[in-house]
This record gives sequence, C-alpha cells and structure tokens, in this order.
Amino acid sequence: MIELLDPTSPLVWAQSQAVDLGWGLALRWGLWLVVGFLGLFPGIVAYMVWLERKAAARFQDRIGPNRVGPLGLLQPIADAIKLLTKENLVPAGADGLVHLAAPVLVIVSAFLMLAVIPFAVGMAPVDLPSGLLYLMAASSLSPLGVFLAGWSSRNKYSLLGAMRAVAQLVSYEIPQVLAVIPIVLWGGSLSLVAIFDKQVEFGWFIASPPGLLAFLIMLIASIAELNRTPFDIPEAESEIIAGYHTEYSGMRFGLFFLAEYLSVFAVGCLVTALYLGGGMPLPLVRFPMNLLGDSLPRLILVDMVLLAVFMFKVLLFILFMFWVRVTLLRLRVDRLMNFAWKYLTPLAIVNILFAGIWYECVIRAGVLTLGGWLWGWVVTGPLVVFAVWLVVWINRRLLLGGPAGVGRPSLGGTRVDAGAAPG
Amino acid sequence: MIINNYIFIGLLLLAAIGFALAPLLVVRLIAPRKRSLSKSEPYECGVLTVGETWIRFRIQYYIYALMFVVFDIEALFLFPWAAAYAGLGLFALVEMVVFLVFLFLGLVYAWAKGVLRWA
Amino acid sequence: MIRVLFLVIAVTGLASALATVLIKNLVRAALALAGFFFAVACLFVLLEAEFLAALQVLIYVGAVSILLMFGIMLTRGVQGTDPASRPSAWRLPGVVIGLAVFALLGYAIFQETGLGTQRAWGAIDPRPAIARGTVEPGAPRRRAINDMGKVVGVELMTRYVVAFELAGLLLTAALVGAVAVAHREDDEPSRGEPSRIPSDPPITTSP
Amino acid sequence: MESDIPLSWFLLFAAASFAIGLIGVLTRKNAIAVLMAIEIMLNAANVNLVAFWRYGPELPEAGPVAGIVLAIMVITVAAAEVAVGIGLILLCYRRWRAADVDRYDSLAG
Repeated sequence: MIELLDPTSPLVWAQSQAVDLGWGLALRWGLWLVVGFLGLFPGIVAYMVWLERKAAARFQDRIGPNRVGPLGLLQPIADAIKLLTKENLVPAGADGLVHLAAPVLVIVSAFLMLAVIPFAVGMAPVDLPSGLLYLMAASSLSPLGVFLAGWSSRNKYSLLGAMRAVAQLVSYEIPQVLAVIPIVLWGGSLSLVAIFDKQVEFGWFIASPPGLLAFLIMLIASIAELNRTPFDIPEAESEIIAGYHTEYSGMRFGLFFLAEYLSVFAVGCLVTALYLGGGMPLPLVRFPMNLLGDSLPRLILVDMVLLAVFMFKVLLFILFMFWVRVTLLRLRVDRLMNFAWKYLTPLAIVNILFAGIWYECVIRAGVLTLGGWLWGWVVTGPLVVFAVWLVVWINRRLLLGGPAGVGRPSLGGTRVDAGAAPG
Repeated sequence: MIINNYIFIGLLLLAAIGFALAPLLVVRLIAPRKRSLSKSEPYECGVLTVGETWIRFRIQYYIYALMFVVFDIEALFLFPWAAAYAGLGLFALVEMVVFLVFLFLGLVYAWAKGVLRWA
Repeated sequence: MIRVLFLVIAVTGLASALATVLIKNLVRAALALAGFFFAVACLFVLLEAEFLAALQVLIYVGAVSILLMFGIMLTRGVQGTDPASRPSAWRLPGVVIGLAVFALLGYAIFQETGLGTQRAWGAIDPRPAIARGTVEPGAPRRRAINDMGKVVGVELMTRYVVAFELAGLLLTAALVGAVAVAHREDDEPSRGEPSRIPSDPPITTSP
Repeated sequence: MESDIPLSWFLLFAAASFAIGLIGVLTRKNAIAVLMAIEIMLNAANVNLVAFWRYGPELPEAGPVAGIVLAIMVITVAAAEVAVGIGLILLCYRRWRAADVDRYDSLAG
C-alpha cells in the first residue's frame, strides 16, 4: 500500500499508458466489485434497515419486525420482493429519462464514496493520491440527482422538496468539506491510506480539540447531508408529502431508499477512517500495528482485528444516527439554514487555523510524545472553547434584537413558516 | 498506476449503474403494468392538481447556491494548501490567514446584508 | 486500448456539448453540460491530472451545475423550456463562424511548430516524461503527477502566491457583487424602475 | 510508445468543443444557455492547458505544475463568472421579465 505512493518505487512506473492489468490486480478488483460492492455492502445496507426498525421499536417500547423469520431477520428479503413486484408509476408529463436517471445518480454517488475507504491494511479498494478530494467530489453528485428527481416529476411538491433539499445539501456541504481540511493538514496528504498511517503514529484525530470540533461539525453536517431527522426538511411528510421522491414508487423509490442507507454506511466509514482512527482499538496506542511483521499470517491477524474494530465503530456511528432520529424533532427551515451558515461554517473555517496550531505543537516534532500531546491540549483546547462560545454568543446577540431587524423567530410558532406549503 | 486506479473507479461506476438498473429491469419483467388516467396524475394530496407546475422560487435559493459555489472554490484552494502545509511552515499559515480573511469578509457582508436569513 | 478509451470519452463529451447547445429544454441542456464536465474530468484523468479531475467534478458537476439549475428555476417555468424562443437570425452565421474557427484551429494544430527545437504539435505522440528511463528518478513533473495535491499546494504558496491571493480577492468580490446585485430587502419593486413590466400574475406559492 | 494518445487528439477535442461552445454563444437566445456555452469554451481551454502541460517539455522556470495551476485559476474565474452572471440575469429577468438576450435592448439606438 505504502510503496504505491513512493515516487521512486518501480510499481508507480508500471506504465500508465498501456493500461495493462496483471492477473493479481484483476482478481483483487473482481473480488472487490463482486463480493464487496455488489454483495456485501448492499447486504449490510439491507440489514441496517432491519436494525433501524428494530432499534426504533426498542426506543419506542415496541417489538418491531418479528414475523418474517426469527427476529424478523428475513424482513429485508421480504421487502425486496415486495418492491420488485410493485408497479413503477411515472406520472404523465414527467420527463421519463431524467426521472429514471435521478435515482441512478444518487446510487452512483453513494457507491463511489466507498471506493477509497481503507478498511484495514491493504484493504482499501483503491488508494488514490487525492482520495479525499475524490470522495468529496463523489458525494457532491447527489444534490444533482435529488434536484433532477424533483424536477422531472412535474409535481409542485416534488419540486418544492427538491429545491429545499438541494439548498440544504448545498449549505451543509460547505462545513462538511471544511471539516476534513484539518485532517488533510495533519495527514500531509489527500490519500486516505496515508491519513490512516498518520493516525497510527499520532493518535486518532478526534483525540485533540480541533479534531473533536471538526468531528462534531462533520457529524452534524453529515446528518444533514443524509436528510435524516432532525434535518429531514426535504421529505417533511406533513408539509410537502414526501419531498422530491413523492412521484417515485415501487423499486424506483426503493433505489432512493437504498441510496440513503448506503450513504449512511459510507459516511460512517468515512468518519471512522478520518477521525476515529480507522480500525485502531485505542486512541494513542499503536496496538495491532506493532504486531505487523513480514509473514502473511500476522498480516491476516492484524487485518482481522482492524476490520472488526472498524466495523464496530461504523456500527456505533449508525446506531447513533438511529438514536438521534428517534429522539430529536425536525428543525425548521430557517433555523436549519442559519445553523449551517452562521454556526458551522465560521467555526469550521477558524478550526482550520487551530488545526495548524495543533500541528505545530504536536505533529511537527515527528514523534508523538505525551508531553507534546498535553501541550497541544493546553494550547488549542481553550481556543476551541472560546471560538465555540464566541460564535454562539454572536448569534444569540444578533437574534435577541440585534441590527438589521433580525427579530426573534417565532416564540410559539405564530409566525407563518414561509417554507411551509399547504400540504 | 494512477490511470489503473481510475479504471477501477470506472468499472465501479458501471457496476453501480448496473446495480441500479438491474432491479428496474426485473420490475419490468415481473411487476404488473396497467396504465390508467388517475394513476398517472401527479400526487397532490388526492386533490386534482390545479394549474401548471409553475412556481417561481425566491431569490434566496440563488443566494445559497452562490455562497456554496464561492466557498466550494475556497475549499479547492484549501485542499492543496493543507496537503502541502507540512513542508511549508509559518508563512503558508499567514498566507492562508489572509486568504481566509477575504472570504470571511464576504461571509460577514452577506450576513450583515441579511441574505442569510431565510425569511 | 487507451486510445479506444479516449475516443469513447471524447465522443461522449462532444455529444454532450452538442446536446447542451442544441436542446431547447434548459434543464436537460444543463444536465448535458454536467455530462460534458464529467467527460472533461475523465480526460484530465487520462492526462494524469487526477487531482484536477476531482476538482473538476467537485466544482463543475457538484456546484456550478446546481447554480445553473437554480438560475433556470428562478427565471423559467418548471419544465425549463423557453416559450419566447424564436428562430434566431444568428443561426446560420453562428454555425458558419463556429465551423470556420474549428477549421482554423485544426489547421493550426497540424501546422504549428512549437517553441524552438520542438516538433509540431501534430507530431507529438508519446508523452515526454512517461516513457520509462527518459527522466531521472524524482523529476519534478513525475513527483507532481504522483502527488499532485501536495505539489500544487507548494506551488500556490510560493511561485503563484500573488495569483492565489488575487483569487481569494476575486471570490470575495464575486460574492459581494452577486449578493448586492441579487438581493433586495424584500421582493418589492424598488425605486427607480419606471419601465418595470408588472405583467407577472400573482403566483400561488412563494416557497 | 505505440499506444499512447497523440497530443493532437486532445487538441482536436478542445478545438471541437470550443467551436461548439462558440456556436452556442452565437445562436442561443436564452442568457443562461449562453452562459452554459461559455462554460463549454472555458473547459475546452482547460483541456488544452493540461494537455500542453503534460506533453510539453519540462521547463524549470515554469514549475512542475504550471498548466494545472493555470487550469485551477480558470476554474475559479469561470465559477465566479457563472455566479455573477446568473445574478445579473436574475436582475435583468426581474426588470424585463425575460431571460432572452435579445430583449435587453434598452441601450439599442
């Protein structure tokens, strides 16, 4: 994995113009494509849906799906059969081709995101030198799909939902992109494999004040990017029916559904790989990596540990998403947009500078020492706390009768929510 | 090697498209298809739809998209800067602070102008 | 093999460019434009500038096409067609001028003989640095190709720092200018617009 | 190497898409369509920049990524242009109720 990045390695020069693929590479890719992307990941996603229904049921003191198979474990299969045997309705006057292309685009976006995640040592599907940028580019495809879905349906509510959804996705994409900049800064590379290596050496990035702040920004922004409660304005059933996928039925709706959960999984992997140290079990310890030797069995052992821990972290992330969903209420449109631009974006920008300071304090030395790490906390911790306090204070201040007639938004909901259409 | 990696991405793209289209093909084969007038109407709460789908959107949407584009380009400059930061030292930090201050002023202007308010 | 790949991408790209220009429906045209952007990104990959390819997708497909879509939604009906579109008097001259420019460029491509001792553009077949052994290990461009993000960052911070700061200034100017142009305190017609045509019927929803 | 792509192919692609963009600018009426055609032309220029960077000789005084940085600047300017351009179109639309470039004729003599 590492030697692929080394410019002096002969592997890199395995000439690019001939595009010849060795059998080993072809086999590897075939395995990834068939077993990973077409088999395992959709399977995981199907059982995520089951898990969510079960978890939500537990939270609400119900039992959840329990009819199909033991514990309802065959429920996803039943759902798939149901979706496959339903009729696809395309409304008259809809733009057929675009109506078809929209869910495909959303699915493609989710799939492409997974292509650079380093699950364990040597277990990234591909290691691109600018992997993180690629990942952001892949995730930026989905707003287009959402917009096209709403536009092509020729339905007022669809279009309304799509416009709202795109405005929201677009607004939260900025803090999301800005929140990964500190990681690039610390890793000194855009490659996710290099970032993982950096976390082995210098601890998880979340174990620092700027990292923690970046993680929180990322977390909130990704919940919003995934259109999940409390940021599910785009598909607010009580206001605009089902938003941009109102006119989607049967399997076409199923594709949107699948894409949503696939994205949840992808974002979970992303957050784990970027902030939570990938498959490392402990924040500041090199534990499984120091077992790594020359022999293959050792590599397999290390990889098993890494993979298990990685998946466990992703599972925790997913469960957290479910928890948030059943606990919090939907935000109002204006607050939602405000939050992205007036809280998250300034914080994310300032946080980049804090990350630079952390780099100077801790990582510049070249080796992680406890003293340096504590020093980093002492220097950046207060800065981060102060920045958060300042942003909140400014916003409060402006909200409570500041200039420009900001006014206080709706105490008691008497003001008509301009974003709400009569449903 | 770079192109080879992207060939995998290309294959993955095709696989994803296929993965999305395959179930639709199955649906075409096994699901019932009966056209009817009321089925193909736009769904608007069971009421017959009135008028064109002609909604004029507020300018607000444009402002958000505009800010998004501007800050996306800012990120475009931040990525290479961050990747190169380790080898650059303090002056790079100062240059970036100057750059960020420009952008921050833009954000503050939009904020002060009140366009960030979703009225 | 790679030539076939290039041809597929190029044909797709040109077809989408043509579609962008020809399709009346603006949203579809914008979608075709996104396809063209994507094809250009693929060409960047073939040119081993994958960093730029990712940027291209992020900025153009992810951001600019969204902005264009919003622009279309704000100026047109939902289906995005142009009711006022008339057959253009410029059509024939426009096509002629376009073809003439293409012919001129094509002629230039095969006649131009680069700087100094270089060969004509039309005669450059293999890329210089890629043939193994022609460049000493660790040559700048080779390093750049293998870790472009980092090299671009270093260059932006040293050689092109003025351009970099100017780009920041330009972005701020664009943001401020566009906000100032587009924003009215409320959607009321402001003072000093005598020729405003009040023909817009009251529209049901203003989301 | 036999199988590499000739430089002229990239140049021809760029020339063709530039010409298509030019035709679009000259024949389309809708201001947003004109903007899109301009984007095509700018992208064509970018393809040229990167192709020359890749195929041209390595000039020490120009740095290792001259073409790339130039292309990034073009992308920046192009995106800013779209942003401001659409703002202006919206303004004109509000005034004339049309996004048609031929209708903006108040300055015509």
